[in-house]
Amino acid sequence: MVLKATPHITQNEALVFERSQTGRKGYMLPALDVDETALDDLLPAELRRDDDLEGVPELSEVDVVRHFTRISTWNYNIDLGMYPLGSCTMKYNSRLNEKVARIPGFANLHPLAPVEDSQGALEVMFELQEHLAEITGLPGISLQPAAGAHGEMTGVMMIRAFLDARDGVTEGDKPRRNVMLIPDSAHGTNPASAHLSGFSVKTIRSTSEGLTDLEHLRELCSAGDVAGLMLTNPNTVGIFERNIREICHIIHEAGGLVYMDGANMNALVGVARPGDMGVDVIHLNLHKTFSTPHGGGGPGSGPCCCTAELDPFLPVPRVVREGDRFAFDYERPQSVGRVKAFYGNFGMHLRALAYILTHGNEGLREATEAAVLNARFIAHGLADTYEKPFGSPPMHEVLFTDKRQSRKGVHTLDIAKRLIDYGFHPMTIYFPLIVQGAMLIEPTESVGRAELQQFVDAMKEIAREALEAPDTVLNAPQTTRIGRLDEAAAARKPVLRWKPEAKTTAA
Amino acid sequence: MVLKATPHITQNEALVFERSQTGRKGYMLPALDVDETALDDLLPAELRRDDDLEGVPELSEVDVVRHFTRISTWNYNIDLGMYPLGSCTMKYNSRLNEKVARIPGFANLHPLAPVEDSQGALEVMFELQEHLAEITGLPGISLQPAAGAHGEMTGVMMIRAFLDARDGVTEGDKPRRNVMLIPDSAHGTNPASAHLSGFSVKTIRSTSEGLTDLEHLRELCSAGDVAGLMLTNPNTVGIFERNIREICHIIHEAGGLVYMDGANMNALVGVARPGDMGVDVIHLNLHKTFSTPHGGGGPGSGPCCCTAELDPFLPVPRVVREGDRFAFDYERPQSVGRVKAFYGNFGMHLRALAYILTHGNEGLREATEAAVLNARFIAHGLADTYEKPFGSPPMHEVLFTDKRQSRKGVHTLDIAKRLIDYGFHPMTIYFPLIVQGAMLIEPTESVGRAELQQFVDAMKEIAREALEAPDTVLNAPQTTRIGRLDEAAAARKPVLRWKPEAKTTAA
Amino acid sequence: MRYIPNSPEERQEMLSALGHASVDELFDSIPADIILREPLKTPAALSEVELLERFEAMAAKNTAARRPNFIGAGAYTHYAPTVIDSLLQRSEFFTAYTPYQPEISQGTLQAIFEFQTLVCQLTGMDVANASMYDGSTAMAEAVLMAERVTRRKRVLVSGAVHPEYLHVAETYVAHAGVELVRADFDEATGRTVLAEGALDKTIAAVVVQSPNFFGCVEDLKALADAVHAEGALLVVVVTEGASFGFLRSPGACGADIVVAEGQSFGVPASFGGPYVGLFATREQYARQIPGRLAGIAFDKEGRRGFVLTLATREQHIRREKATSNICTNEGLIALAATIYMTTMGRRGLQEVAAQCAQKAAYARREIAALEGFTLPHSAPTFNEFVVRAPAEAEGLLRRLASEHNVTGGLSLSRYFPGRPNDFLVCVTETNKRAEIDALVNGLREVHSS
Amino acid sequence: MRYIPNSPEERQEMLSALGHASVDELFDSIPADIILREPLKTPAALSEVELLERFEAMAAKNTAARRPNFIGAGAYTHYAPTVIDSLLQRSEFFTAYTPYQPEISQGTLQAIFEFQTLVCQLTGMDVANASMYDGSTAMAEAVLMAERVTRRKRVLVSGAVHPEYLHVAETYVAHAGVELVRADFDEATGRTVLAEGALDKTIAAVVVQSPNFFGCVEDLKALADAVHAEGALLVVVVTEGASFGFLRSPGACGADIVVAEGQSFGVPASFGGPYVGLFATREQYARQIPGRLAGIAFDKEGRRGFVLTLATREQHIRREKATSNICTNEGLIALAATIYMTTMGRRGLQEVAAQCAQKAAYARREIAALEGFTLPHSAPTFNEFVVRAPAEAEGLLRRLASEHNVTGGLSLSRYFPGRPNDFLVCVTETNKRAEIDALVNGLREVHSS
Ligand SMILES: Cc1ncc(COP(=O)(O)O)c(C=O)c1O
Ligand SMILES: Cc1ncc(COP(=O)(O)O)c(C=O)c1O
Repeated sequence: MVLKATPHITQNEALVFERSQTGRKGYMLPALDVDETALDDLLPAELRRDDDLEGVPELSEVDVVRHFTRISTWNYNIDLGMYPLGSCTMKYNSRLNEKVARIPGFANLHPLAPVEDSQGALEVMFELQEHLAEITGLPGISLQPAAGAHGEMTGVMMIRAFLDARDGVTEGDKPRRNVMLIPDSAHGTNPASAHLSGFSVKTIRSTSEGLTDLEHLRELCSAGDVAGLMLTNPNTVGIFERNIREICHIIHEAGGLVYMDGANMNALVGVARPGDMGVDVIHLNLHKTFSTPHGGGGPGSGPCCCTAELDPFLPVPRVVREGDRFAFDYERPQSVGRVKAFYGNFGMHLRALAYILTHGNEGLREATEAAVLNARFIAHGLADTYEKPFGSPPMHEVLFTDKRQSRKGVHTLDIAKRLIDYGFHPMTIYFPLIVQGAMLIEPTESVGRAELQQFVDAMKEIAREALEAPDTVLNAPQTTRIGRLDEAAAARKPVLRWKPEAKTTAA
Repeated sequence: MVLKATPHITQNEALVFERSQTGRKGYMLPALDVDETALDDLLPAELRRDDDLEGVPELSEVDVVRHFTRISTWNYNIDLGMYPLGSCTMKYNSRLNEKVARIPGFANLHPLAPVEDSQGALEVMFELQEHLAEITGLPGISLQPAAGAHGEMTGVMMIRAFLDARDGVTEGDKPRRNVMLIPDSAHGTNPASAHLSGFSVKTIRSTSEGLTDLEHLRELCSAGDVAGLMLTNPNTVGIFERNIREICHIIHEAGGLVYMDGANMNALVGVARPGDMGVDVIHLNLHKTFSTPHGGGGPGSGPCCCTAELDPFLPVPRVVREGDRFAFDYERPQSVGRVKAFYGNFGMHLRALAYILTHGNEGLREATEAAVLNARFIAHGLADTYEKPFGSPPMHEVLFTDKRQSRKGVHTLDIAKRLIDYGFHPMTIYFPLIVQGAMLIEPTESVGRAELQQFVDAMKEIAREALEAPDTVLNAPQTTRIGRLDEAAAARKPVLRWKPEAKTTAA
Repeated sequence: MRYIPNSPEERQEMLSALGHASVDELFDSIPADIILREPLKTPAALSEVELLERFEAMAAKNTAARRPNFIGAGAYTHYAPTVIDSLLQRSEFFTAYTPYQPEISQGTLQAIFEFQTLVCQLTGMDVANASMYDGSTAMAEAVLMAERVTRRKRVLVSGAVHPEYLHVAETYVAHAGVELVRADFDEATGRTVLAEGALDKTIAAVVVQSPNFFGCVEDLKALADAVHAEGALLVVVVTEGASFGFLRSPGACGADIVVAEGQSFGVPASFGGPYVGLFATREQYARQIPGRLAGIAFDKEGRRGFVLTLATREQHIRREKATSNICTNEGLIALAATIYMTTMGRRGLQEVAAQCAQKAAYARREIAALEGFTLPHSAPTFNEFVVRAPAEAEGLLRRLASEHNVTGGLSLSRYFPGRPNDFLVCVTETNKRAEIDALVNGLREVHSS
Repeated sequence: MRYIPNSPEERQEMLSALGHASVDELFDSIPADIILREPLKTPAALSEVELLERFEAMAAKNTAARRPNFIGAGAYTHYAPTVIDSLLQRSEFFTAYTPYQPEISQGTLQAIFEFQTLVCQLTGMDVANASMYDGSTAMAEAVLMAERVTRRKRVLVSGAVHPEYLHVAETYVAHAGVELVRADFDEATGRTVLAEGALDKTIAAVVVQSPNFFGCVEDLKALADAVHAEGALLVVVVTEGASFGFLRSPGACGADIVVAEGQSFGVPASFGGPYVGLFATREQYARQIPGRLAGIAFDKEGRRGFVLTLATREQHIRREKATSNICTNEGLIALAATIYMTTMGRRGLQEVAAQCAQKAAYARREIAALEGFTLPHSAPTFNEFVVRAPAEAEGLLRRLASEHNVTGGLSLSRYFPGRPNDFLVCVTETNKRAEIDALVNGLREVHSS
C-alpha cells in the first residue's frame, strides 16, 4: 500500500492578538485631501469612540501574511485530495470561476446602482435562473437565499403562503394545515426551517430499506393537517426514493405540497428532474452541486426553484426579462417577501453559471455519472469490510456503519480520526441519525481511480487495525500537530474570544 | 522556549508522469474556426512529429491542481517565516507587486509591438532607471541583464570594451590588460563571469579582519596588467570594506576599473552610494534588494549601473527619453552589444519599481536600517555561542563558523539540518569559502523581534545539543517527510529525467 | 470534461469491474418514467477563452461599476488591501469545508476565533458568533433571539433601519408569533424617537440602526436606558462597519445585541453578496446565540486548539428546537473581514473612519452651500447623509450619471415614495476630493440647466 | 513602512539593548565621507491605491496590448490555462529560494525534475537542465558548450536565426575565442543552406533555428547528416515552443543540442520577459551542460527525493572553470511551463500546434490571394510566414494599427534594412477567424486606398 501522507514540519502560530506589537502598521492610506473639520464639529465627544480600539491588533503586512499563511497550512482542503464528506459534495472548485467572480465589472458593482447601468449582472442572474429551471424542471426561480437552510426556509414559507392563499387563513391566526412531514433521516436544517416558518414537525419513519415508509406517510397524511413534506432525494442515506412519484401523489392528494431538499442533486443533474417527479419546490446548494467554494463554512447560495403554481410566492425582487433588457420586479403581492437584503450571493451566482457553461449540458450529465460511479466503486470496495445498513445500490454517496468494528470498541469517530493519519479527510460521521455510527461517504466526481483505491485500502487497513491493534485507531490521529481536542470540556466552560488575560495553556 | 514548528500530516505525491492516465484531459480549446487544410498540405509527413508525444502526461485539471498543490506544501517559503540565507536577501515579496505585474496592459504587451503603442512600458523602464541611478549614484543604467551573474558579465564586458577603447587592442588579438582581481571571498559567479568575458582571474587575499588585503592588492596591481577589480561591498562576510575609497583609488591608479557586485546592496540603500565610493560599474539584484520573488530559483533581474564614462558601453538598446516620449536607442557604436533578446525581465522591472514607490525614499532607508539592525541582533545573540571569525560589526548579514561545535563532530551542515527541525530555513552554509564551516545569516528587515529571538534560541539550543546530544544534530532533520538525501550517490549515477522504466525506489 | 479525473475509458473499465454493462445501469433505482431521455437544454460546453469572453462582455454592460460612486445604503466602497484576496485564494482556506474535524481544520478554526474576538472588540460586546448570512438576516435573527431571551412577543423597530433589513425581518417573523411595531422617526433630527407609551413590558426589544439609514447617529445611550427600564433588550444594527472606528461602540452605549453588516471590511460590493453578518451579544445570552461558535479546547497533551462549540444550540443537534436554522454561514467572507481588520489594525480602522467622516463633512458642506439644496436632518452623521434637492432626485441622479459620469447617491423614493426630492449620499475614504468636487459641480450644473 | 515588522519603537528598543544611541551607529564602519546625508531623491511613499492608479495609468498607454496581434518573432500569444497563474501564486512556489536544502524544498525540486523530463520529451533529447535565462542566452550557451565538447573554435550560424539571438551570441563569444560564421540563406526557399566548403573539421557546430526566423521549417535531418559527417554538432534553436506539438522533434532529426524559448508555454508576453530558456542535449554531454540539474536521490530509508546534482559543473564550486556563470535561472517560469505542458498534456500540445498550423495556413492562403501581396519563401511553415507587400511594410502596418486596430505583423526592416516590403505574420490558436479576416481586409483596404 502506497502511503498517501507523511508528517512534515509545519509552522506553529499564535493568535493575531498575541503576535501584535504596539506601533506596527500594515496599511497606508492616501493623505486626506480635503480641509479638515475639527473633531467636535464632526461628532460630539460623547458619541465618539473613547477606547482607542484597545486590543485590536497592530501588525505589519508581513505579520499578517505570515500569520494567515501559517495557520492555513493546518487545513485539509480539496486541492490536497479527496474530501469525502457525505451530503457535502466537496468537488473541485475551479480557478476559472474564481477569476470570473473577480472581473471588476462584477466585483465593483454596487447593488443599488441604477438597473440600466447593471444590465450585465441582471443578465447573469437571469441566465442562471433559466439554466436552473431546465436542470430542475421547475420554472420559478429565486436566487435570493444565501444557503441551503435559507432556501428551505424560503421554500416552506412559500408553501405556507400558497396554502393560505388557497385555503384562506382560518381560525384567526392559526392556519389549518400546520404539519410539515420530515423523514427521520433528514438534515437538521429541515425541521429547523420548518419550525422557523411556523410549522409543526412530524417525523416520518424510514423503512429497513432506507426509504420513506409509505404506510407511515399515508397514516400521517390521513389526519388532514398536512401542509407538506420535506424530502431529500436521493435521501441522506444515499438512496434514490424510488417511490417518489407515489410519495408526491400521496401528499398532493392530502392537500399538501412537496418540498425537496436538493442537497443531493449531484446524483441527478442531467439524469432526472425533480419537476418531473412531482416536486413542488426545491432548493439547490450552489456550494455543493455547482461547485462554488465552501470557504471553510460559507458562503453558500441556496436558490429556490418551484412550479408555476408557486411562482407568485417567490421572494421579491424577481429578476425578469422585459424585451431585451432585464429588470427587478417588486410587484408580486403574493410573495413571501424578502429573505435577504439585495439579491442573494451574487458572487456565487457567477461561479455557478460559469460551472454550468464550462461543463456544458453533456458535461453536467457526465459529472453526475462519474460521481455515482465513484460512490459505487467505494461501496463495492468496502462491502466486505464494513456494515452497509441498507441493501440498495447507492447513488452519489454510500452509507456504512461501525457495527462490526464497534464490537472491538472501535467506533465511527475513531475510524474517522484514523483516516486522518492515512492522509484523508474523514467522511461525514453520525449523520444521518437513523443509523448508529453512520459513516456517509461521498467521493464526488473529482477523484480519480487511484485515490479511490487508496481510500478503500485505508479503510480496510483500519478495519484490520480495529481487530488487531485497536489502540492505534483509538489514539488516532497521531500525525497531526494537535491531537483530539476535549470538546466536552470546551462546551462546559466555553472560551469564545481572546482576552489579554486569557489563559492560553491547559491547567 | 516556544516551539516554532511541529510535524503535521502532509500529502505524498508521485511524479506527474506516474499520475498520468491515458485519455485524461485538462484542457479545452475553442473549436477550429477556419476551413481545415489537409495535414500533408500543411507539412510533409517527414517533417511532422511521429511519436504522438508519447510519455507526455495526460491529466485532468483536478489532477494538475492537486499534483502541484501537494508538492508545493513540501517547500519552506518566505510567507512561512524567516529565511535567513546569507547573500540572498530573502525579504517579503509583496502581493501588491504581483498584482502590478499582472495588469493586462503590461502582461499582454508584445516586446516587438510598435514603440509608440508601448509608451507605458518604456516609461516604467525609464523611471526605474532613474531611481536606480539615484540609489547607486551611477547614472548609466541597463535593465537588460536577467540576473546577477548576467549583470556581472555585462559589467566586466563593459570594462573590457572601455579599456580596449581607451588603450587600443594591442598585440593582435590579446588585449594588454587582462587580469581581473577578485577576492577569495567572492561569489563563484564573479570569477565565472570574468572568465566568460575573457579575463584571467587573480585572487586577492582577505585579511584576518575579513577585509580586502590592501597590500596584496597593491602588489597585484603593480604588474601593470590589471583590468579591474570585482568587489562585493559589504563583502560576503557581511563587513563593509571601509577602505573602499582607497581600494578604488589603487585600482584606478593602476589603470583599471572597479566592478562592484551589488548583491549586498540591502545594507546600503539610502545610506551610502557605490558611485560616491569610486565604483565604476555595479549590478543590482532586483530579486534580492528590490524584493522581486526568487521563484524557487528565478527569475531574477540584474541591472547594470555605471559611471557616465562607461555609459557608451552599456548594452543596446537603451531606453531613452525624447521630449515627452520614450524610445529605444540602438545607435551606440561602443556598446558591448546585446546580452539578451528584448529588454530584460520586464516583469521584474515592474515589481522593483513598485517596491521603490511603495517604500518611498524614507522607507528605502528604513528598510536598510531594519535589515542591519536585525543582523546585529543575531550577531549579538549568538556571540557567546558560535565562533565569529571576524571582529567587525556586521552589516546586513553575519558570519559564524562551526569551529566550536566541530570539535564534537558536529558541523555546519548538521547545524543547518537541525535548524529545519526547529522550524527555520537554514542560513547559507559553506559560503564564503574563505572560512571553514561558514554559516552566513541574513535575516533581512522582514523579520520581527520575536522570530529573531526564536532563531537565536534555536541556535543556542543546537549548540547545547551539539555538546550534550550530538546524535540529535547529526541525524537531523527528523521532522521532514524525507531525510537527508545521498547527494554523492545521486551525482555518481545521475538520473536526470523520468523514464517509463525508471527505477524509482532504492536498490 | 476536464474537471473529471477519470477518463471515459477509465470509467468504462470501472463500470465493467462493477459488473455493469452501461452507465445507465447506475441509475436503475430511478423509475424509468422520470429518467431524462434527452440532453439538458442548457448550452454546450465553452472553453476557458470563450467563457471569459462571455463574462467579460456581460461585465462590460455594468457601466455603473466604472463610475465614481456615492451610494452606500448597506454596501460601502472601501479600500481592500491586496493581501486579503491573495490570502483568501489559498486553497487551504477557500476550498476547505466547515471545520468539523478540528485536527485538520485548525487554520479555519483559529481564524473564526480571531474573527469572533475582533467583532467583540469593535462592537464592545462579550461574545460574537462565527457569522450570519449578512446584516439583514442577522437583524432578523436578533429579533428572534430577543423573543427567546425575554419571552415577550412585540419588537419595536425604528423606522430608520435599512428598509430592506426591515423587510427581511418581517418575512422572518411572519410565522414566529412576533409582532414588529414601527418606532417613530423625527424628521427634523433624523433620529428615532420612542413615543410616549411605545415602550412597555410587552416589548421584547427595540431595534435601532446607528448610523441609521439616513446617516444619522442615534443617541444609543439614551435609548438603552429607556429600553432597559422596561426590561427589554436594545438591538443595535450597524450597516457601515467603518463607523466602528469612530463612533462610541454599541456595547459601550448599553446595547444587548449588536448585529452588523461586515461588507465594509474589505469585501467587494459584488452586486450585493456574498457579504457577512456580524452577531454579538452579552455573555449571559451566549447560549441563545444563533449560528456557529468557535472556542478554545485542549488536547491530551495540553496543547491549545479550537473547536466548534456549544453545538447543542444548533440545528444538526437540536433540529426544530435550534436557535436558528442556519448551517452554512459566510466563513470565507468572515475570514476576509478578519484579514482586513488585522491588516488595517487598531490605527488603520480609526484612520479609515476619520477619513470617511472628514470627507463626508466636506461633501456635506459643499452640497449644503449649493443653491436649492438643503440637508433635512440635523443630527450628527458619520459618512452618509440625506440631501434634499430642489427637484426630483431620481431624474437629477440619472442626469448626473449620464452627463457627469458620477453615481451621485441613492434616491430615497426607491424606498420612501413620499420623499421624492431626497437622496442619500455616502462618502468614503476612497472618494477623492476631485470626485466630490465633480459631484458638487455636477449637482450645480444639472440643477441650473 | 508597512513591510517592516519591527515598529520604530521596537527598533529603538533593540538598538538600545545593543548599546547604540542612534541608528546611525549601525553604519559606523562606513566612512563618514561616503555616508549619504540627505534622503534619496526618489519619490515619497505611495499608498496601494495611489500605486495601482499610477501603474494602471502607465499600462493604459500600452495601446498595443489591447489589439489583436500577429507578431510572433520570439514571443508568442498562446492561451494560458487559468490554473497556471493560480498555482504559481502559491507562496510555497514563488517565494521560495533555489532548492539548496532539499528536505524543505522537495516541491521545487520535483517540479524541476518534471520540467527536465518534459523538455526531453518535447525536444526528443536525453537530458535537459533546469532552465536558462531565455532562448537567446540558451543559444549562446549552446555555442560555448559546442566549443567545450569539440574543442573547435568556429561555429556556423544560420542567417535565419532570430537576429536578436544572433546578436546575443556575438556578445557572449566576443571574448571566448570562438568565431561565429554566417551560414547562407536561400531566399527562394527561405531555408538555411550550407555552402560548399562551409563545413569542415574546424567547425564546432552548426546552429539553425526551426521553424526559422522567417517561419520556414528547416530540413534538420539533412543538416544533421552533413554536420555529423564533419564531426561537428548540430545545435537546433526553437523560438516557438508550440511547434513541438507538430514538427518532428529536433532529437529525432539528429540534433546534438536543442535550445528553445519556453515562453509559448503559458508565459505572458510581458514586454519581453521573464521568459525561460530550454536547454537539452545528449546523454554523453550531460557533464558539459550549463546551469542547474535536478536528479533523483534517496534518503537512508530508501525514500525517493530530488536534489540539485552534478554541481561540480557550476560556478559556486568550479568558479572560473564552470560550464557557465549562470546562478539564478528562471525557476518560476520553468514551473509555469511545466504546469502548462502538464495541463495541456499529450493531446492538448498537439491540438494547439494543429490549430496554429491550420489558422496560419488559412491566413497565408487569404493573404496570398490579395492583389499585390506575395509569399517570398517556398519552404513549409508552421505558424509564421513572411509576406511581401506591394509597398513599404512599416507604413502599411502602422496604418493597419491605427485604422483597423490590428497589429498586423513585424516589418522585417527592423532587422533587415534590405527587405523594406517584407513583414512577418504569426497566427496562433488565439487568433479568431474574425481577427484573421480583419487582418486580410485591413491589408486589402490599406493597400488599395
Ligand atoms: C441534506 C442537507 N440538507 C440541507 C443542508 C443545509 O444546507 P446549508 O448548509 O447550505 O444551509 C445540508 C448541508 O449541510 C445538507 O447536507
Ligand atoms: C554575492 C553574490 N554575487 C552574485 C550572485 C549571483 O547573482 P544571481 O544568482 O542573480 O546570478 C549572488 C547570488 O546568488 C551573490 O550572492
